[in-house]
Amino acid sequence: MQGPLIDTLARQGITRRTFLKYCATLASMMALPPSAGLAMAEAIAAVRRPSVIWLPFQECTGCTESITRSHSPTLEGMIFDMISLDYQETLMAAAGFQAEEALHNAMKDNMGKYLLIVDGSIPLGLDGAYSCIGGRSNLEILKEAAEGAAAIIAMGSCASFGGIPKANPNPTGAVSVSDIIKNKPIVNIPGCPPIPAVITGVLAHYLTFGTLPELDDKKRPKAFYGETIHDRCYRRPFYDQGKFAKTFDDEGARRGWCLFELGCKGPVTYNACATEKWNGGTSWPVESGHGCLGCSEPDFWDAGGFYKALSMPADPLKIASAASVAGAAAGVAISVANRAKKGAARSAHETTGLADLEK
Amino acid sequence: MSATLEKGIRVLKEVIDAPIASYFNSCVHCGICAEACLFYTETGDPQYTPIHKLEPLRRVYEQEYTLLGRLKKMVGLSRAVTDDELGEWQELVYNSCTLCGRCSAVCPVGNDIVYMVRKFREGMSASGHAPEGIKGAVNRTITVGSPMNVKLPAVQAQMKHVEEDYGIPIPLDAEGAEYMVMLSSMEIMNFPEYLAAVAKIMHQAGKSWTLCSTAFEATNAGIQIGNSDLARVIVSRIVEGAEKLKVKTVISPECGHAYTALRWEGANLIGRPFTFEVKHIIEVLGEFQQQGLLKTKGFETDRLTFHDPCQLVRRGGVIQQPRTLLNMVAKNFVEMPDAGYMNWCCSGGGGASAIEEGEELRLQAFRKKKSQFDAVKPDRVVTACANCRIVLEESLEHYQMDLPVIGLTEMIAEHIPDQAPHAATKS
Amino acid sequence: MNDLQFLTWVRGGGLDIAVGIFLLGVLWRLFEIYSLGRKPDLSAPRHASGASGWHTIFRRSIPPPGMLKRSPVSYIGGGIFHIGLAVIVFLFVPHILLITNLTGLSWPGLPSQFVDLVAVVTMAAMVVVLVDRIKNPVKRFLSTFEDWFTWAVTFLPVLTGWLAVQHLLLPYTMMLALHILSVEILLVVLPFTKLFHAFTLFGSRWYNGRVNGHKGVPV
Amino acid sequence: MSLDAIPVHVINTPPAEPGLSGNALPLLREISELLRHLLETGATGTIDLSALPLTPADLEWLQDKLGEGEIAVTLQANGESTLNETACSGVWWVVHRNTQGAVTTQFIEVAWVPELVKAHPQDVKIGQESLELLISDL
Repeated sequence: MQGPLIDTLARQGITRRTFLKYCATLASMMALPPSAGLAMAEAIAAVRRPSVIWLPFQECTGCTESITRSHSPTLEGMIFDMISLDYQETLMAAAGFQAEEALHNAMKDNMGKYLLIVDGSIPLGLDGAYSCIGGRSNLEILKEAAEGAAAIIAMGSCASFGGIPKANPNPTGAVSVSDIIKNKPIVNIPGCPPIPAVITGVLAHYLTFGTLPELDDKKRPKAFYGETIHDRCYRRPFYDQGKFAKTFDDEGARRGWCLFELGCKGPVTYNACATEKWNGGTSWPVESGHGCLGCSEPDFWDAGGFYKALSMPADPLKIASAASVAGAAAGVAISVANRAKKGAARSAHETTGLADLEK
Repeated sequence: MSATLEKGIRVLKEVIDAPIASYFNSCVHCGICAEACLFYTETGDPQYTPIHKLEPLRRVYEQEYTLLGRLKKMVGLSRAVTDDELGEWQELVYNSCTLCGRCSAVCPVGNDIVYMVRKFREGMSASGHAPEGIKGAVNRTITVGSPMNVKLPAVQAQMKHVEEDYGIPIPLDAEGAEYMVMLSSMEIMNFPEYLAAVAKIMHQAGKSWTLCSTAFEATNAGIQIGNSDLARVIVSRIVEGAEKLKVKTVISPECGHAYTALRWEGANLIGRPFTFEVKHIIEVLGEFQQQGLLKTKGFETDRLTFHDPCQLVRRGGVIQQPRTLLNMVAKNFVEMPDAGYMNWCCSGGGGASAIEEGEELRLQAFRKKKSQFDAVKPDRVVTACANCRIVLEESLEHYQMDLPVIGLTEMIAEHIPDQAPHAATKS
Repeated sequence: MNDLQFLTWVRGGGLDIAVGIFLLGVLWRLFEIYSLGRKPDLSAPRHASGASGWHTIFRRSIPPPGMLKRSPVSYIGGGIFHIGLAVIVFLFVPHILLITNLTGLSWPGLPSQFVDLVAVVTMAAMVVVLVDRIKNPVKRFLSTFEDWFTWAVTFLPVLTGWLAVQHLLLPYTMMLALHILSVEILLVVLPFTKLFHAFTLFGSRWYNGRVNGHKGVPV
Repeated sequence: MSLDAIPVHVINTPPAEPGLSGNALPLLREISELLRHLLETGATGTIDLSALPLTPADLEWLQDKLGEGEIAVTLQANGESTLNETACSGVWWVVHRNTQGAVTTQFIEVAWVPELVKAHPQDVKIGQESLELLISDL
């Protein structure tokens, strides 16, 4: 299937205008200048498809599901036409040695040029024995595949930050891609699962400009992770007015008030759900009446409970009574000592006579 | 010959109490007390900030009575108070503080700074750091009976003069009299008219009264130097005299600290409540006026203003009476700015006027008072404290201002119509 | 430690420790101060002290006659920032939620935009009093390390809180964590510095008022 | 598929953003600047309305000010798109919708003709070739 992408698309019945429109939307979403849509369309239409290797590690396949079942299969799917997906266990027809061969061939043929997509965390416990493919640990595979990669895309919270496998007490010793690979450009696309448009956006950017999009300090594309859920939430006006749902079935909940008190992690979660939404723009968690879990943030699983408001401390009075007793005891002890000292000074009092005014 | 630093610190440990602890912990260094202190406002020197005058006391408190203070001292973060340091502080605790109480009145966190200065002086005097001038006054009060060396014969000579001039007998040691009248040396020496005035007033009111031969002097330099032991000796004489004569009320003369010593400190010094009442002469006059026992004739027509003695207003609660009395006899009475509760000190109270080396500073601080006078330009100033009066007179002279100062009691008495001896009081 | 872990710690273990030290310190210091006691006043009162102590507790918040002109920055600046702090702490909705969670008490808050404005005004007032502390000869003379330190410790929670709400300087998560941390520092140092005046102020004013009431001096 | 297909009863819709933000007026100036540029150099310009903090009221105001022109182009490409000329000639209001009919992007395009309306030479060539083929078959 070589040749310009536009021809491939045309064969699938996707017109140039449809593609242009798609690129314009993609550019807008990524906060690129309007002219970038056109540039993107022209670049991608003519580009030779880069080789992509997709390695699944300790994961649940939710990320793959998210991408492959995204709302407009033809359009999101055409991103896969832009690339040459040379290895993806879940999707590929090949199996066993055949599959491994495909992987090695792709790596050899495209040395230094292929994109590596990783989903799932990498277990380090028991020398990586918790997750092996073809008798080799994830760690080993990742190191080998990363060696020849031009860039790595860590798909989902597990690959980006360790995710649920890393949740306390982290029995497998799970770590993220960037914990292991230090010498390659890495893009994290966290989320459990991540928003499909984000990965296509990153790919489109890479294809158009040959570079990764601008990243924040957690290596997330700023275009999608630049603002919190709370900033873009349609329920934000209620927060500003101090109107909060107190339970999931009260009047406030019915009126669609802010879910802050019900534990919404929107204010500390950087993601694009509030604007991109899910299921083809149908809805998203907050719109369906549930607070944000913060799934795209590191260690969201251990951040003090999904239903505890952010302003609520975990258990602030745990040591309060003990501290109060200790404080009172210390106070009483000092009081006794002070009174003894004062008493001693008083009993040692020598009545001052006139002569005692002089040295 | 036995004053030592150690003794001073021990006394401070005795007198530090919960209010002092609360006050030191409340101070936020806002500096507002400085703005209320005439020694700061007139010099602009921040060392005269009232709370700063207590710095050694604060350290003693912190190092002796707080756990953190003890630790700080142990690791060298807080210096121990030294004898030299207390010596340096003499100027701040005595020369530049008249115990006027303006700082205590304005402190936003409610610190009674004067209360602390009074207590700090206990330690200063016990460690030998009281100024020579006040020490001399205490010495004379204890040994002779008066800070100005006034003895009974001098009082008797005065009594004789008054009896001759006005034909009113002055009772001495009259048992069972209702009032026992006290004097201050200042009045005996400089303002003899006071005794005559009291005699006329008592006579008109028809009240029984007496002087006491063993306790005629009301001033208490022990309070000013800040030594309770010595103050107690002085106040005990008055208590003994009053109890011996079985009087109902002891009248404090026109003297601020005498009033404070007797009215508020006396009972605490001797450790039991008094068996008699203590009133300032102005309070007594106010009562007479209310009861219709005080009748005056004629009015002063020149421009008069009233200087509130600090111990009478802020530290004593006598504010309205002098104004009522003045209005009885004056047509042209004007109030100075800040008059009453927030009046500015004469700059020589609290023993400060007895400190020779503090005179220059005192005169500088007086400019505050001067500005008050300049604001209303009175012809004469009336006051109710002999010490204020003498300090005002001296300072006015220094600034070459021709402004007579008179006592309120005398002025009232001048308007009491002459009466035949033993005439009916109800005219 | 990442942002969320940091936030989780300051909301959890960190706050436990800070609240613990605060309570311990407050009780210890209150005992230490007020157990020193005072002698009963044996002098006859002019009239019963009555509520003079309570009166003074309230009246001392207002400048006495003539003093506003002499010390305008202290009174106005100080007044504004104290009121501002009270509004921010007690009338900002997320803070009320916190208090409700701790004590079960609840009351209506103010719109967040208004509290936002109050925070800015409060910070401005605090900067003004700081500049005054540097420029005014008395304040500069009196100031020790503690004065500068406690100013910073009081200012930081307001600043970090405001920056967090405004999404300035750092990501919200980090800023919120820093905000809570700065409050924890404030809680820890409060009982052991001049900030303890938040407690002793009432005692001091009460003592002062009682003494004045006893003497019949207006309070 | 729209929400209507699901038996969900929406009790209240999200509140409309209140009033004008004041961000629309500067846009008019920018549009006028782009028009001047178009006249002088022939260069086109685009403003991405989705990327700007505009309230629905702002958009309404803007639409009202720009008015309706003579040409309305409808494009069926994976959802409907409309490219309508405003009363101000050369200013085009471009709205892209997805297959569910939700607005995905909105632009103001300042051009003689919107880019998307123009036929691409490659496509024209394909058209021409197929027409040739058609003719030769006749």
